Amino acid sequence: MAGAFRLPAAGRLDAGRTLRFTFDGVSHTGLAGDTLASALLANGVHLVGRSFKYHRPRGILAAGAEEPNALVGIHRDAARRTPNVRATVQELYDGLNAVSQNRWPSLSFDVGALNDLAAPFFSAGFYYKTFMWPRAAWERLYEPVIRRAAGLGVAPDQPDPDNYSNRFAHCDVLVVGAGPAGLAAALAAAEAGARVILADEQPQPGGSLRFESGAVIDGKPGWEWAQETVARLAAKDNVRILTRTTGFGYYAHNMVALAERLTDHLAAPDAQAPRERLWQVRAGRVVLATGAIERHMVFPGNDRPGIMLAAAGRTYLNHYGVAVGRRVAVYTACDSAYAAALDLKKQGIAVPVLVDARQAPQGGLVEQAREAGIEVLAGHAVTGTRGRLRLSAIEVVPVAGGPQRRVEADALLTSAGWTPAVHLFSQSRGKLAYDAGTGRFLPGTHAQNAVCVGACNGTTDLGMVVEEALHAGAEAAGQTGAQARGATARPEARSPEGWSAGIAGPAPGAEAGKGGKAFVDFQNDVTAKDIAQAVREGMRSIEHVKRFTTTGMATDQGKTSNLHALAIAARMLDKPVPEVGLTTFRPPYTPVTFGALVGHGRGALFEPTRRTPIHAWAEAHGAVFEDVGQWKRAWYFPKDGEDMHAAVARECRTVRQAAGIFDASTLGKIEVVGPDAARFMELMYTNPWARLEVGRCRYGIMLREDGFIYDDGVVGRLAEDRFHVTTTTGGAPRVLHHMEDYLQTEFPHLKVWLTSTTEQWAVIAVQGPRARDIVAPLVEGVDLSDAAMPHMSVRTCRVCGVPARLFRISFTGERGFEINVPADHGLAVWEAVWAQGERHGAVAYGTETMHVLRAEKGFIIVGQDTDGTVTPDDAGLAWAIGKKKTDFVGIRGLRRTDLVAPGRRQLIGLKTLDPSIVLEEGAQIVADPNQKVPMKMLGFVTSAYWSENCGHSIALALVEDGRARMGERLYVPMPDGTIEVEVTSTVFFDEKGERVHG
Amino acid sequence: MRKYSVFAIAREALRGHTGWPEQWASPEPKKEYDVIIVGAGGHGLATAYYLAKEHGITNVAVLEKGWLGGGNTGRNTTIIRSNYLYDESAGIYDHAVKLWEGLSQELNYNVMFSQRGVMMLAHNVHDVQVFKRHIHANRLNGVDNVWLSPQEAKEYCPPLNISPQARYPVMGAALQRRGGTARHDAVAWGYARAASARGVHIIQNCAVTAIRRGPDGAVTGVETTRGPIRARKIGVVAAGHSSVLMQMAGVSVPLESFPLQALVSEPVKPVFPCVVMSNTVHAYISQSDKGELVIGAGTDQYTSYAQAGSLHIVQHTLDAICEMFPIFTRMKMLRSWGGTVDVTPDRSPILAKTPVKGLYVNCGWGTGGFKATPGSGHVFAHTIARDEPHPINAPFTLERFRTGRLIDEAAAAAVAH
Amino acid sequence: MLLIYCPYCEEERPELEFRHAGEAHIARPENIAGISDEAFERYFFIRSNPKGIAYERWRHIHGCARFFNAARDTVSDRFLATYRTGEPKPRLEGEGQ
Amino acid sequence: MVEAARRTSPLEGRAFRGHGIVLAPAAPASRLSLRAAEEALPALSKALGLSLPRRPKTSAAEGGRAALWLGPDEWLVIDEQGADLPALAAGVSALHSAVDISHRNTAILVSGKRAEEVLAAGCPQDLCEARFPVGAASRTVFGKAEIVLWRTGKTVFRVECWRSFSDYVFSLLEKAARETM
Repeated sequence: MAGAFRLPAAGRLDAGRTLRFTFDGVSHTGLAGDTLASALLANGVHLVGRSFKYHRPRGILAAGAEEPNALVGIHRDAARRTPNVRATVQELYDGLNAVSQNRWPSLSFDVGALNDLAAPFFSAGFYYKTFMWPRAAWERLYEPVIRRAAGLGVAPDQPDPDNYSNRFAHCDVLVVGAGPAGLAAALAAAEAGARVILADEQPQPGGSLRFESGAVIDGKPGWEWAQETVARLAAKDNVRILTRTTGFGYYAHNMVALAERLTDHLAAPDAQAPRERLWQVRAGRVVLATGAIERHMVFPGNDRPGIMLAAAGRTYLNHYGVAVGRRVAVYTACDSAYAAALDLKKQGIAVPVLVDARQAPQGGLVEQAREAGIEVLAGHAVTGTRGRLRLSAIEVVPVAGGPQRRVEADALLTSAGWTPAVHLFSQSRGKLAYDAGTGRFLPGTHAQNAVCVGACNGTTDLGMVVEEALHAGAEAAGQTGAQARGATARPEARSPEGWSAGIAGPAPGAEAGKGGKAFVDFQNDVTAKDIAQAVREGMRSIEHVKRFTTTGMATDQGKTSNLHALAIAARMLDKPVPEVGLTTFRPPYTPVTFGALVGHGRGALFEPTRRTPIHAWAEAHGAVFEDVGQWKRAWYFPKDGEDMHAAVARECRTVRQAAGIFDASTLGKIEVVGPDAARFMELMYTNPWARLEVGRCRYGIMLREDGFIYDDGVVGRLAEDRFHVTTTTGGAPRVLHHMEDYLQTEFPHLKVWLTSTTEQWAVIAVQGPRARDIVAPLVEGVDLSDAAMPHMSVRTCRVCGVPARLFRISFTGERGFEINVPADHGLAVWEAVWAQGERHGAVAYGTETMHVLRAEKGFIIVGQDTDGTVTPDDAGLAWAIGKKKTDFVGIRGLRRTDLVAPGRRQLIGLKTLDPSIVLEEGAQIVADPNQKVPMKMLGFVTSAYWSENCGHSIALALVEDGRARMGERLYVPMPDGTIEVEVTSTVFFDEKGERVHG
Repeated sequence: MRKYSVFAIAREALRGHTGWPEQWASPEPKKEYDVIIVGAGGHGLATAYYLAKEHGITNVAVLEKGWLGGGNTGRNTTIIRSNYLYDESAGIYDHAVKLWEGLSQELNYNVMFSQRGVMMLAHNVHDVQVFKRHIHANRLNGVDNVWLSPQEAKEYCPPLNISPQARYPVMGAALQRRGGTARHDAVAWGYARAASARGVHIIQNCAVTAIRRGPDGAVTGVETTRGPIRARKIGVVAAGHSSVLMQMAGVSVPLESFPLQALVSEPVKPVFPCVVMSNTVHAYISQSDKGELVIGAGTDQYTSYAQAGSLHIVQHTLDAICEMFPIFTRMKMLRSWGGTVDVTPDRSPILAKTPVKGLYVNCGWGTGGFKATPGSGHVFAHTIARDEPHPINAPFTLERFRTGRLIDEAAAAAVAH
Repeated sequence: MLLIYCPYCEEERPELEFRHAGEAHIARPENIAGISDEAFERYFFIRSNPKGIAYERWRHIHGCARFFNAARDTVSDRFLATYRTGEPKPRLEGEGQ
Repeated sequence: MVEAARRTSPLEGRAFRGHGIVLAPAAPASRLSLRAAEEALPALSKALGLSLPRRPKTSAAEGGRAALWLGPDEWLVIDEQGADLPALAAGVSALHSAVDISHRNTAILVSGKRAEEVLAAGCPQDLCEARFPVGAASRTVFGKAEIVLWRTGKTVFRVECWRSFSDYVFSLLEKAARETM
């Protein structure tokens, strides 16, 4: 027998399939199909956790996702430790290892429980009123202590080795919840031919039929009907059934997010199998069949282990075959708990008393209970409980007053009524309506294409539930125009139980008892008195009450407690419940693993890593890479023993002495084609384009409409109606988007089309005095002489036998070529160029050398030497603005008052007086280094390098009125001393610019 | 105002905490006030408090359409820092940090300001350049901000993944040690209590439906859902709803309102000692006193007042969080929510007089307004009381969009928060 | 994630395929070079940012790549209409509420 | 004269075969990004030897050549035999833009009875046969990459993407394919 409290004649589990598990190191035996909670209860273990604030001993309250108390850590292995797992949801597997949380040194003896003795001090919001003196003590003393005391479980300390997954899904009808209502709705929708997804959080659908022993549907016991219906649905190809799947978020436009748990119930999951999967379902219509959640009774001492919800006790009995005690008392304010008492009695468990807060309960179940010999104490209250780590007795008094009676009991089932689970409905932005008659918030006006059925809709009679659900399912399918397939079932249902009635707030007669704290929110230790105190302190909105007391903010998000808190506040304020407000429900319905939300997006799949066709060669030749946007670019190519500085110095030197080869494939490329191509270019760039000859290139500057530099690049004209535009690496997508924006919405009359060709071409830059010698043997059909193909020209030709676009351009100031070949040929052409290069003493160089060489020539890098607040004139590029142009994007922005005012920061060069000092990029520049803080800063260093070719450091900087300061001495105050600099031209090497022409 | 202290708590403990007075009064609105503040968020309440305390103007009403502190004050991720690039920004945010440092004592309300340090991660060469520019500018402005190597960053925040194999390896970090977090609700409540004690009327569930102007164009009062209220000076501090309110006075503003989401995990024992922000992968995270990981997501791409955003925005943020902190994949999202943030074209606020006499506006804080709360309220009170800006908020004009004198933190730094 | 009807693809597509592109019906001034600072400010910076029906631009960037316009209620995020670039604002029921 | 440089496909050597799913790089093909207004369609159709589709989310295929509707004035033309597509378009005088993108894109063939479901790991469109029938083609997203998805058979899809995204796209497909549902 798996546990002393397992009943041989009860439950649906197979007694032959035993599983071993441990809790806090103690071994126990459970059955396949158990949850951790049912298995613990079967072994007589009720004490499973400690509360957040007072560290009070806590047991199992519920049998499902609403559980506030029974949170444990599940330790599968060192890297798979999951904190705050609800024992009521965790399915048992062989070898499961669970540990209790928030206690030290042990669960039964927890030093933190001293807090309980000091409880009078720890009233709601006490921390706002103290810990302020002395000032420094908050951070040094009080806060660390509070933090250590707070928190529940322990976060994992190793990376998670498990997989997670994502699926997008679409359906005509999504049914959330597979209790009687959800099953009936899904059945009707499926038989009407709709594409149906049915999701349920339990491993087996059935919902309330798990415990509702008297239910009969289609002439069969409810549970049996549920399993048959599931099988019938599963056989259809238009239905997908997702079990262990929680609908946790209802988003805009009928997107519902589901979290499916795939391996947490398995003893030895397949390593490839995802642990959880996120389903993002777009549904035509959503049927919410999310049921209702039972509320506990609020009375003094209501948190002792052994006290649980009536339906939970019944679930453990009827489904798991577990008795939650030997003598189980019941305390209720509604009918459904009577059924629990009857079921217990039928299994031979003593029910010493059934306490009903109502004065004169009536009806079939009440009569049956009396007939079964259960002592029903109507109009009574439980005013206290006894027992240290487990309930031993309850104290009962008449509501009207009278002698107290003590009843021995090792468990107490309570029910204050049922709260419709309107969470998803509310998330869908539907408006809730308060039904004063039954004291419930029910779905009111829908905001999306959804319908609520069953208990979440406030329907409590099983017959009506099924009828309403069948209708909703058929109607949902009808909306989508589905064609009926197969016979249509119209099962009838009945159950002796009713779920109506109940109370919110403290039980009558139990409010002022001396029997201890009456908890509203168990996990966060919020009592009825705390709520009352918050209201007294001026908290009039339920949101204030919540935040001040933290009620409803624990991991269960107040599923069993919110209505109680609201009722107490309403009573205190003497206002109707809806006027105090109801917190808007936000996703998720129950906590969702980060991993499920991340899905596949981890590690290599976190974001695409873009590599050029030449990447493999660079890797094989020892390149160090840098991230530029999503691209990996070769940064530098260290040889044996070289550090970055040495490698870059060598690369820089060699390019200017011989040649260098550089992978420029990541540069953005856009082909601009059409008879109006030049007109379009005139509008998008500051430069004039109309007269650019075919075969020639021009450096272009693109502005935003506000006049600031947006991008730059060399543009070649391939034909009258065709331009080959290049952009910065990072700018490629946004430049194309920006161009398309203007083309489609502002200049749609222009006959021109834009095509991204960034990845069509591999680009190999060959730069340096020997560049032509290297390139020449590989090129067919082009005269490469300076006269025939001068600097800033482009030719279509063949290189290494493949079609190519050959540019004579230079970002280094040396004679240079950029070979564009179709990308699949890039690697082979690179290797051919490299082979030629080696003969001429060339190096392969990376982005760092590219940066140094261009800085030696004063060429800017957009995004480094400009920052979104720099105009062409600021950057010394006023020459690139077509003076006669009457329109281009940015023309007006450029002329705004502040953009033409004196004192703007202008790009200049800086030389350090000590030539060996390399400034730090981002360092600030001042005129007077001895002024007091805050200092007046004139500008900052945008680029700074050691220039091997100049023999001194170089820098570019944006400095207030910079161009008027040539030769001026300025200062760069650093933490360890001030660096003196001189303002210079931005060109440091080959000032006359002769080398580029050969 | 009855003083809060450990002795007061002990006294109350003896009588079951039944003797605490209301933290703030809930009076019926009067017909007229000297100043009306529209919006009882942190900024609005702070403005009212400083009007009363620093300028002796106590005949003030703070009108709130919902419950006080219920907008972005109660929905943000509570990050406080001042390591902004431009002198103007550093000025106002550091003014705020200095006020934060004594705020609990000033208000006699523990706002739990915790200078746990705010660390901003650099993931590429460009980030390094940008952060160093900040660090140097901050140092010369007297604002603390230091550079950390990846190893130093890991020591400061042990869960951080600094593996060079990460998709975007950490190349270093900028750390402002004086930065940190505070308890957002306590800020609103503390200011509300202190302002109320000085005579300010806080009127909740009172939506402004119109702003009235006299024949000379100057404001004369407001219409509300609780009747008309007169005032010669009106300060609009309505965050995401600023456009709507300013339209009531006929003033167009350069604002757009976007949904911004945040989330918390289930509470766990202390595991995360500071605040970490990453702009490249876009996420920010800290751990609250309760033990929840508090995580800020990005804005949705479209304007909205729905106070709700899309799941994929949250997913992107968690992608980044789990990439930077791979130990958190098994943690669970407990709660997520949305706010409506008002964003200006240069991502800097507007704290200024308006073309309408008697109308003042404090808006455009985007995703980062919480940190400025005390400083913003302090200088806005000055602006209203003196009818001229305090030197600290003088640059944050409405006119700057006409002249081009923007304070473009976003463009300059690609840093939003 | 919104579901957006693309007037070019003639069906609803998930938001992941789209990019929002700001307020609609703000035409770039014909003679932009000659307008005042105030007019430039109105064109480039001032936005109506309505709480209610917003006219806005979207681009089906990962679909047909077209820009188009939409009318959307910024309180409910419900789309009232989407229409092609260049078409006038549609007349909507309930507008102005 | 040098020997014509060899081709290296970005997905060389990649393949996956699992339960109900096969992933394979497509053979190199020539591709054209074709842009044209309505008036030019007859001439272009004639030159290309197929009827350029005019309905959204459709394609036209003829022999080893296909034209996929991507936008109201945009087609992706694919020729599996590697025909010189720009040359064919060059002969058309009607207004259009033809840009060779043979190497910009690469393609992955996703086939098997799980193809739809594996693609649903990253593609948010409804891919059921009723909504995305054989012949349907659309630019869309797959995870964090843009793709062009073309259903060439009941259980066969061609996924076109830019070459530098192909590693990501293939890896994500493979990750999804390895999961048993």
